[in-house]
Amino acid sequence: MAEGKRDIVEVLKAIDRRIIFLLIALAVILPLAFHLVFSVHSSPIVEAIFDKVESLPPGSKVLISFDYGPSTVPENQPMAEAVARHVLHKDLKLYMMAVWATGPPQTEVLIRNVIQTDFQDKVYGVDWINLGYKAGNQGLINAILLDLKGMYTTDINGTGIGEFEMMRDVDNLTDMSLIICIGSGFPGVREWVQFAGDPGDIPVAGGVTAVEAPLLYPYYPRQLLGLMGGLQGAAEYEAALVSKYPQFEASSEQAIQLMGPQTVAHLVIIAFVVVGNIAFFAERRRERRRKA
Amino acid sequence: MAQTLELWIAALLTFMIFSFLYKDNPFYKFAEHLFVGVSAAYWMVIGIWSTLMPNLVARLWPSSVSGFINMPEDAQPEYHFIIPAIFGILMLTRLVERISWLSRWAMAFVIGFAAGTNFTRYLQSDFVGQIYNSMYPIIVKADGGFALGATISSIVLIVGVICALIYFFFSKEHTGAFGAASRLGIWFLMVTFGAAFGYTVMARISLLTGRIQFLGSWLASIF
Amino acid sequence: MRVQIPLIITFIVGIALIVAIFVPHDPFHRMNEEFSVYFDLIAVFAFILGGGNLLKIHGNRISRRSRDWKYSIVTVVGFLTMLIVGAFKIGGPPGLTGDVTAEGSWFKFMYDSVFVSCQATMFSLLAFFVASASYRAFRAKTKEATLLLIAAFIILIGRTPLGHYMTGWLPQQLEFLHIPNLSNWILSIPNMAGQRAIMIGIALGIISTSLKLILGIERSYLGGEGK
Amino acid sequence: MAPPDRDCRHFSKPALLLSLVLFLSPVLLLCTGNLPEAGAQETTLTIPAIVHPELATPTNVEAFDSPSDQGGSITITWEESTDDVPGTTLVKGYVILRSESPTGDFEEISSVPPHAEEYLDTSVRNNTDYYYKVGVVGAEQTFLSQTVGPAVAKQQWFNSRKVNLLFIALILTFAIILYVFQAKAGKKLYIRRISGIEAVDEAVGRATEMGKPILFIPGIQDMDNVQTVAGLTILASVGKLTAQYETKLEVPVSRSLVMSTGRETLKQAYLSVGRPDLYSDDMVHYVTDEQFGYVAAVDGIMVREKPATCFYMGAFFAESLILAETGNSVGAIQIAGTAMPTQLPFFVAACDYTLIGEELFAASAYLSGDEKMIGSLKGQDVGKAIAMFFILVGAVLATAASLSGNEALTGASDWLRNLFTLNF
Repeated sequence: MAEGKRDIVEVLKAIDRRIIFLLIALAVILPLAFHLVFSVHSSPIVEAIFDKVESLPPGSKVLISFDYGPSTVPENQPMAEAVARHVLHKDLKLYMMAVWATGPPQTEVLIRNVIQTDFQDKVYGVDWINLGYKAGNQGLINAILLDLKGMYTTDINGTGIGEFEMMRDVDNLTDMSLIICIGSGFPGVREWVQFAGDPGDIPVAGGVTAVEAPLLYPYYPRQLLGLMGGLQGAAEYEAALVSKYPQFEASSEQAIQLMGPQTVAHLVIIAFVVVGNIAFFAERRRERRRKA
Repeated sequence: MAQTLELWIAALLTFMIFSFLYKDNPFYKFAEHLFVGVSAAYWMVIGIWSTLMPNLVARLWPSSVSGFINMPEDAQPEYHFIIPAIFGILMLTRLVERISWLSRWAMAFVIGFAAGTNFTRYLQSDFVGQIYNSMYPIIVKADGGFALGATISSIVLIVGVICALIYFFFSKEHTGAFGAASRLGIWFLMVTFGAAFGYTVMARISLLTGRIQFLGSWLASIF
Repeated sequence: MRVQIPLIITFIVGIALIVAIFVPHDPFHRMNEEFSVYFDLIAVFAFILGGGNLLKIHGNRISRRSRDWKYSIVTVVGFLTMLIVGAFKIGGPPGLTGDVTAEGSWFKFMYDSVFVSCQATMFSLLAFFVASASYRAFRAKTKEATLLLIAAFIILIGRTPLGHYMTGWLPQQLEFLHIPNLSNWILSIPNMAGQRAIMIGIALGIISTSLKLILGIERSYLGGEGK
Repeated sequence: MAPPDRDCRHFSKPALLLSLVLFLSPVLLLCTGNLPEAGAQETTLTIPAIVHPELATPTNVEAFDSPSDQGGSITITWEESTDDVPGTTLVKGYVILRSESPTGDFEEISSVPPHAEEYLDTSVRNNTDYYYKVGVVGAEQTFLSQTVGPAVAKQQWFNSRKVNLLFIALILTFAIILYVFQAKAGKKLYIRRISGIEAVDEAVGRATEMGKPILFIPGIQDMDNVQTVAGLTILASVGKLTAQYETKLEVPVSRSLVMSTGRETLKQAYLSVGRPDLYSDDMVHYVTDEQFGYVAAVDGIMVREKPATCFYMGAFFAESLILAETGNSVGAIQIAGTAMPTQLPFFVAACDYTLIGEELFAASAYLSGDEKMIGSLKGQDVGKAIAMFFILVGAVLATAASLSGNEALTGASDWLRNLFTLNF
C-alpha cells in the first residue's frame, strides 16, 4: 500500500516536461478540430462598455482607434469588430482612426468583415468614416482633443473632410460621446486616458492584450470606463452582444470560438498546478513521517 | 506557385522548431541557423532602407537618392547630419586595433543619449506620475455614509504601495517594525507576480492557437 | 584624451537632453527627436560590426570544421542571400526604386516564408513553457510561494467558465468572494500596489544610474584607462 | 493637460467690470429711453416676419503667444456672449478669424462650440504679427468682436508648467550626489543583503567546480536602454570572477553596439585582475537583432553547451520565459535581474534568484565595489522616502478634504496634487 503511494508521488515529482507539452498541444488541437465552444459570461468591467454603447441615443458619435498591428490581431481584432457591430446596430456614428501606422490595414479588415457584410445599408461619410493614421503618437491625441479638423483635413482616401455630413458638427474630441481604443502597447489606452479622457472629460474605454491589461486596471473605473482584456475580454463582449442581439450569432463569435482551446488549456494548467501541489504535500508529509 | 511554396516552407519550419520541445535535433538546428542568418540580414536591410537612406544619405545629399526613396522634390541638405555620420564612422574604428579607442567617442554619445532621455522619461511618468496617482482619499464616501468596500480597498492599496517601497530600501536594516513592513511588502510583490503571471497565461495560449490554425490551413491546402 | 573626451561628450549630450524638456526654445526642443535619429544611425553603422562578427564566427566554424559546422553554412547562406536580395532589391516586380518589402519581391517572400513563420513559432513555444513553469513554480513551498500560487490560481480560474460556476451560487452579501470578482479585485488593488512600488523603484534606479553616467561616476562602459 | 493657470487669473478684475457693464446695459438703455430691442421682440410675436435678434459679441477678447511652448501657437481667449445661455439655442458657436494686418482680409480659421472661451491657433508661423476677431454665430448672422492684436508666436526659453518637475528633479539629483560625495569622503554605508547578489559568487564557483561554462545575457535591448548599461556593469563584476576562477564565459548579444561595449567592459575586467591572457573578443558575440532569432540561438547554445549558470541581466520581453525554462531544463543555476515589470513574474517563477526592478541597479552599483556607486543607493532611498511621504500626506489630505469639505483642506490637497501633475 505504502509502496504504491510512494510510486505515485515519485512519478508526479519527476514528471517529464514533455508530457506537459503534449497535453498542452492536445488541449489546443482537439477543441480546434472539434469546434468546442464554451459559454462565456461577461464581467462588470466589460459590461460597462457594452452598457455604455447600449445607453447612447441614436446619432451619438463613437470613435474607435486602431492602435495595434498584425502580431496581436487574434486578441484585438475580435474586440474591434464586436464593438463596431454594436455601434452600427445602435445607429450610432462610427469614426475610425489610428495612432499606430499598422492600424489602417486592420481597419480595412474590419470594414470587410463587419460593414460590407452586415451593414451594407450604412453610408460612408454619413454613418461611418475612416480617418486613417497620423503620426505623432500621444501628440496626435493631444492635438485632436483641441482641433480634430485641423489635424484631419481629409479622410483616409484624401477626400476633404468638409464633404462628409457626419464631420460637420465635429470640431474636436469633446464632440465624441465615447472613445474606444483598441490597443496593444504604446501609444494606447493609457495615452488615450491621459491625453483625451482626463483633460477633455470624455468617456474612454479600452481593449488590450492580456499581457497589458494588468497594467491598466489602475485606471478603472475612475479614468477608464471599461476594459476588454485579451481574448477573454473580446469573447465577453461578443457574448453580451449575442445574448442581446441573437442575429449576430453567426458573424460575431470569433473570439468565443477561439476561447475553446484557451479554456481547455487553462484547465489543463490548473490541473497541473493542483497535481504539483498534491505531490509536493504528499512528499513533505512522508518526509515528516520519516523523521518522526 | 510562389504561395504554395511559401506555405510549405513556413509549415516545415514550424514543425522543425516545434521539434525542439522534444529535444535538440538536426531539424531544429537547421531552422535555428537559417532563422539567425535571415533575420540578422533582414534587420540590416531594414536599417539600410528605412534609416540610413532616408535619414542620412537623403538629408546630406538629397539628389543622390531621389529615385530610390520617397521624398519631397525640393529637399534641401541638412548638414547637421554630418554629426551622426562622423560618430558612425568612429564606431567602425573598432575594426582597426590601433585607433579603436576612437569608437568610445561614439559610445559616449550613445550613453549620453540613453542617460538623458531615460532620466526625464522615468522621472515624469513613473516617479512623479505614480505618486500623483496615489493621492486619493483613503476613506471613500458614498451617498449618505461611506463605502466600506472601497475604503478597505484603498487602505490595502496604500499600505501595499508603502510596504513594497520599504522592501526596496537598501540602506536600512530590515529589522523590527521596518522589517515587518518590508516582509508585508514582499508579500504584496508576490501577489502582484502571481496575478500578472496568471493573467498572461491566456495570451500565451492564443499564440499557439494561431500557429495550430496555420498548420490546419496548410493541411487543408494539401487535401 | 581617451577617457576625458568621451566623458565630456556623455556629459554634454545627457545634460542637453534633460534641459530640453524644460526649454522649448531651439536648439533644445528638437534635440530629443534629432538625437534619436542620430542614435538609430549609429546603430546602423554598428550593424557592420555585428554582421561582420556573425560571418567571422560561422566562417571560422566552417573553416575549422568544428562541431555543427555544416549548420553554419546554412546561417552564412541565409544571411548573404537575404542581405543581397534586400540591399540591392533583387528579384520581384518593384525593382530598385520600389519599397523593399513590396508584395511579390523576393525579399518579401523570404520574409514571409522564413522570418515570419520562425518568429511566430518561437513565440508560440511560450504556451508550452508557461505551462511547465506553472507546474514547477506554483507550489506552496514557502509563505511567499504560497501567495504567488494563490494569486495566480484565483486569476487562472477567474479567466475560465470554471470560476463562474464554482462560486456563482454565493448570496448577494458574499458576492465579493465570487471568483471573477475576486480576481478583478486582486488585479486592481494588491497587484496595482505592487506594480506602483516596482515602478517607483525602477524610476529611481534609472534616474540614479543615468545621473552617474552623465557625471562620469559610472564608466565601466568605457573599458580601461589609456589603451 | 491642465489649462494654463493664467485663465483663472485674468477673469478677475476686467471680467467683473465687464459683467457689471453688461448687466447694467438694459438699465442704461431704459434710461436713455431707447428700447428698440424690447419693441422688436414684441413685433416678432405679432407679425410673422423673421427678425433675428442681434447677439452680444464676445467680450474681452485677447490674443497672445501661448505660454511655455516651442512656438507655432497663439492662444485666443474671450468671454462668451451674454446670449450664450445654457439651455438656449440662440448661439450656435463661435468662429475665429485671423489676418496678418489689422485692416486686411480676415479669414475664418476655425469654429468652436457654444460656451467655448479659448482657442489654440497652431497654424501660425513664429515671429509674425497676427490679428484676430472672434465672432458669435447666430442662426443667420455672425456678429464679430473688435480686432485684437498683434499677437506673435515665439519660442520660450522656459516651460513654466514644468517648474514642479524641475524642482523634484533637483531634489533627487541633490540627494544622490550628496551621498555619492559622502561615500567618496570615506563614510561607510550600510547596504542590506540582496540574495540575488550574494548568489553570484556561489553560482560562478559552481560552474568552476563542474567545469562548465557560464552564460551571460545582457537583455535584448540596445545601449539606449539604461538597463542594458546596468547589465554590462554586472557583466564586469562577473567577468572579474570568471577571470580569477578561469571559468569559461559566453556572452551572446542581440545588438551590435552592445557587442562593442560588452567587449570593452569585459576586456577591462580581465585586465584589472591580471588575466588579459584569458580574454578573447569571441566571448562576446553577436547573434541577430531579431528577438526570437536570438532566442532560438541562445536556446541552442543552452542545450548544446549545458552551462552551469545563466545570468539574465537587462531589459527583457516575451523571451524571458523561453530562456529561463530552457535554462532550467539543462539544470543551470539561474540569476535574473530586470526592470521590465511585465517580465518579472516569469523570472520570479522560473529562476533561482531574481533581482526585482530597482535591485538590478542596486546590484550593478553594489557589485562594482565602488563606494561612490554604493553611495548613490542611499540617494535612491531618499527618493523612496520622498515618494512615501507625499503619497501618505497626499492621501491623508485628500481624505480629510473629502470628509470635511473644508475649503482650506481642499485647497491644500489640490496644491499638493498639482505639485505632482504632469503638464505637457
